[in-house]
Amino acid sequence: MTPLDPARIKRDFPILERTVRDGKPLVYLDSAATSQKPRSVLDAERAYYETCNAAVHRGAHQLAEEATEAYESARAAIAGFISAAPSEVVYTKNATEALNLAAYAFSNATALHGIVGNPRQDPRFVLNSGDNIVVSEMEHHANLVPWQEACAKTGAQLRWLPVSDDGRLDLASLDTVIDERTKAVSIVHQSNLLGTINPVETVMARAHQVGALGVVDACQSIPHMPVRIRELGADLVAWSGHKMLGPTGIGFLWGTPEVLDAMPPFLTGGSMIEIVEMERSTYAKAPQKFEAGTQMVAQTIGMRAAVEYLSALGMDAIAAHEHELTGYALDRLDALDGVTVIGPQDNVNRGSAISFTVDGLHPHDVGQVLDSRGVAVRVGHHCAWPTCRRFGVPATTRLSTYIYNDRSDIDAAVSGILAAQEFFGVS
Amino acid sequence: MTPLDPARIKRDFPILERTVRDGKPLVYLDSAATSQKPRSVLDAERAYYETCNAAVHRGAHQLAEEATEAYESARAAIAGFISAAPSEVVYTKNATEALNLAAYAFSNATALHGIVGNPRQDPRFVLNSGDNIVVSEMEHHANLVPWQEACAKTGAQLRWLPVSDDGRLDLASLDTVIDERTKAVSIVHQSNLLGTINPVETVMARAHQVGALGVVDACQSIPHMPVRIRELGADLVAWSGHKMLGPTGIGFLWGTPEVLDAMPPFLTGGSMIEIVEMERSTYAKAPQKFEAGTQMVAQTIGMRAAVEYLSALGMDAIAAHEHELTGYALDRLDALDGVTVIGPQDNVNRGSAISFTVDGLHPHDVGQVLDSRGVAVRVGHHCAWPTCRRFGVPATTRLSTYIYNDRSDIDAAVSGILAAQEFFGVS
Amino acid sequence: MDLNGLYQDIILDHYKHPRGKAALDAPLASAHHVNPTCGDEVTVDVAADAEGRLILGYQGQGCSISQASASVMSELLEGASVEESVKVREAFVAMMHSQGNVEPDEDVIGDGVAFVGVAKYPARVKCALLPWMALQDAQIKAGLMAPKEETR
Amino acid sequence: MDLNGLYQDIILDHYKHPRGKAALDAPLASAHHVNPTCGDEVTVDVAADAEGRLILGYQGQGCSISQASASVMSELLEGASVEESVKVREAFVAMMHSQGNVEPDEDVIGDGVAFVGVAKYPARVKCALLPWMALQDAQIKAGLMAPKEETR
Ligand SMILES: Cc1ncc(COP(=O)(O)O)c(C=O)c1O
Ligand SMILES: Cc1ncc(COP(=O)(O)O)c(C=O)c1O
Repeated sequence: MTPLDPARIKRDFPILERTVRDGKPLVYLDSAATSQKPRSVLDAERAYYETCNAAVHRGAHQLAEEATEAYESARAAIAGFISAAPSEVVYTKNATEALNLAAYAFSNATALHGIVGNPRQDPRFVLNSGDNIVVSEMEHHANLVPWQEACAKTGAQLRWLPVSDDGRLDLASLDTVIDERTKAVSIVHQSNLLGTINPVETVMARAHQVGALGVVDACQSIPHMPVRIRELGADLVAWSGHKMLGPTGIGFLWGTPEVLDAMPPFLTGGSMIEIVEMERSTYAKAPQKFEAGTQMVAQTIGMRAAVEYLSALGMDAIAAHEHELTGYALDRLDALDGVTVIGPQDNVNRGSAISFTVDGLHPHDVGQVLDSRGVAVRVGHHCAWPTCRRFGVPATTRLSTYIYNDRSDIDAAVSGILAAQEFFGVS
Repeated sequence: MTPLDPARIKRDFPILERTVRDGKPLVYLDSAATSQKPRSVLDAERAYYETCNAAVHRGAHQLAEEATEAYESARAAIAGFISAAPSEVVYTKNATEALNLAAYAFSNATALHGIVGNPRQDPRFVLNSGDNIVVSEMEHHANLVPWQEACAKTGAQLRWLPVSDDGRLDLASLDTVIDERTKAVSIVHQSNLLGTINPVETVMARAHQVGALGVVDACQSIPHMPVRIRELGADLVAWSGHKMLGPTGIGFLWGTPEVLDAMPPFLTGGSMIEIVEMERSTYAKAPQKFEAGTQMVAQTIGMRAAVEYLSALGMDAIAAHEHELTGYALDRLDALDGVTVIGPQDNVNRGSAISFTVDGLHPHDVGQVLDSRGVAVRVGHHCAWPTCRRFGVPATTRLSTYIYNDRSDIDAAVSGILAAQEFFGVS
Repeated sequence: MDLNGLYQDIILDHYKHPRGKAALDAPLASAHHVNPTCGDEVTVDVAADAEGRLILGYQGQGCSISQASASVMSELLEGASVEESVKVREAFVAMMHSQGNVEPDEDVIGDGVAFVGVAKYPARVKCALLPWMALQDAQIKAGLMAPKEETR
Repeated sequence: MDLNGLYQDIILDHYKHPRGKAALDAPLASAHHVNPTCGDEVTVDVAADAEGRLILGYQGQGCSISQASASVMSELLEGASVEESVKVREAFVAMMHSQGNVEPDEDVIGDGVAFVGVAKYPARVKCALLPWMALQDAQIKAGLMAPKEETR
């Protein structure tokens, strides 16, 4: 395992050369929101448009053949990155769509099931009153609101696993929250607000014990650590490309062939069909069944370059680098007066997203002072508003690192926090 | 109005310089499937990634501000292109998603309405048994299958306007097919198989007469002619970016503010919310309400460059150019033995997609011979299988032109058809 | 960037010493607004005295900009006529949408001029406007709008 | 490109003079397959004689490649044992997935070797495989599979 060399890596990212706010060098500590893109990703996408752009899976001319080959071999590369088979990976526009796809399987199957004359739906997806769906108190809105909606449309009940004061999933109630009436359990692998890495295998095992479908939101884990997808023990896993060096506009749903086959389609239209008549249609097998219409083809090619870039660095090396940097950041924040980390304070089973509050200062004001010094962090509820409420804060400031960050970036953030305390007179 | 100069335009499209099949110059006649992209679109997208890539509508640092500004000013430019207000344009991943968004408004409102305790849904979207939805017999699967699914989930009936032998919408039954129980009418503006341009204003007027929602699939019209969106008389209009010089992975739904407000959300998650609690959420106003999760931001920037490129040429000039070329192509095909155009044979209210059959030859074989000569056309049912059935053919060969095509491209296709007839001994 | 241009002393002073921050006992109407990106919130209460002059109250939590803005608003509009309140609000809103390119009129918006630097930061404009939007809403609910606005 | 390499004379001959193209009167099983991108379709009927040898029939419409492939298949497998049919089908399928890089064995797949050029055209591979996939399906339905395949 070769350790990462962030100074060298930075040179592959054109944007990291720019300055902000009157000539300050950019210190980008917002990769949990979206990562920056290396030149090789931009080159790959452009090369696709300049050499073989065409409709995939539809044309018989040479461009169409080449485009189809590029699109499907990108799928194979992305699947390989998580040790999956290509046919288990569905392209979506982002993780949010992937999680909606999972949640809509339930509301759609329930609606179709209720209408006489429809082909019978797989009972695993049909929600009856008294059934429930389980999430946690540390979910991103993308893994909460779609399930609220599925419940609202079917009369099922939404339940959640609580979070402990130190930012861990509280599993004491695992066996009571998830019960015989649970039809789906959807849990975040690594919290984007707290940084916590959850024991999803344990939660998925309990889900399967009661016959519920297991879903994992891996948006913050797959970009940062080696993931062998089957080891999560889930039926479905969602994540996004833009957080792992990939283009905007592409996300993924991995699923076991058996579950993908059993799910009703979500978006319908061209390319996902088998036979179409005016009265009725039949559908292709997964993954095509879930890929209606012209897809984000150029983005799949860019994504392939992204996973190749990550693989060349080595996901083990990336995880080790971030672990070291996270430890350093936690130590430096711990030494600051008036600063409280929201989330695990020990560097165990935790990722590189670190949320904190500063006594007497609103996160927006902390972020603004950091920004004035060129340091880009995220402030707000990070699309995990209920998690903020759980910790009694309206919002937090979050710094999050990636392959191109090093200790000097953390130091810049720490100096910025001190400057904010001084500026607002709270130090 | 300055006439188009295709030879000059071609130079802006790097891919059109390549050769295929052992050195044959590429003759691209498949723009109805997807268009090629000019350098300015690729440059704009790349510049975004290299200078201000960040999460939009979420961050408070300078990159995030610049990204948000780029994203929203792209929306304003795209809206301006169709004479709409920015807040009336919703970003989707393709036209298929936009049409699903429209169809799901009905199945979602119906499901939510059926569950006691949910906020009452707008009755326009609630389907009761006995209600119906109307499409036509010349729809792309993207504007047929989502409505089949909405009907299957609610028990509503799907109806359609028939197509006449000359490939026109048969309006004789307009007032009986669309009746007092019709809740939605969704019609293609320009057929991608037949080339027919439909009098959508007439159909929309009838829809509104009975209080039904009017939807138009403008995938093949907005790229090819000037469209002032309000003049279509619709409530919702869907189209895609990739067919009009834009990147893959971006589409659009235009809607009147009143209708967008009345529709329930579709994809749910981050950025589309107002307040999120564990038990329930409230939602932002349109267009944000329909833009859940991290969007295809770079693609919106590329799309802005695409509409700027088209506007610089002038949509009037583009329509005139294509009209002239279509007339030429129809004449040349008409002069060929054994060739039958499927769709309007007069060059009136028709666009540049021309489908045809060749006696004794299967479209796949025609396409293959053309491909061997560097001519890229599309063969198959063009995602309008029921339309093929209507005309008693399993498939067609389709040539479709755009701004970079000229008469020599049509000539190349005609020579290819003659070569195919000779090769298979049917001439 | 010039932090002092954004956080002018007036703003910091209002932030640290908010004026008029309290709920009304008997409001004619109230409006609760949130900034969905950061969770900041404000509740504005309105009532009117015998001459129809505004009585204001507010509560809330948020960043220095949103809190100082609420304080400035309260100081400016307490006891103002409905017409005045509309004029001041429109001037403040116009300034916030100017990207910092207009010279604000201190005669109209008083301490509000201190927010001209905020207008250069699109992400903070929403913070400054939060209490003013809630005020507008509360006035509409209470029927305390200038005739011209009511019919728009 | 070499059109003659794709459309070898054998293919054109089978296309113009299809062998064995007819439905069976009393099939043990049938399978109808379509190519969803172009609408081509084929129905394959299977039965077996007293010794368990295959009796085949097919109907369909489609391009020269799919129709010639059905004709070649019918000629090769009519009267074949179940084991033979599986061996031939697997050899044909393997060749079609080879991208044209293997030397096909004429002793096993007979006229099927003519399709080696088709394997270079990904969009046409599906056409060539259409009848063979339908055959496999029909054989499974009829229980006419080699023991090894049945348990897979
Ligand atoms: C008329 C029509 N409608 C809908 C679509 C679907 O568009 P997309 O595949 O970009 O979603 C297309 C193009 O494929 C089309 O031509
Ligand atoms: C944990 C988690 N889940 C889901 C999402 C949603 O991802 P996207 O916005 O790419 O759809 C994010 C990122 O925003 C996230 O961090």
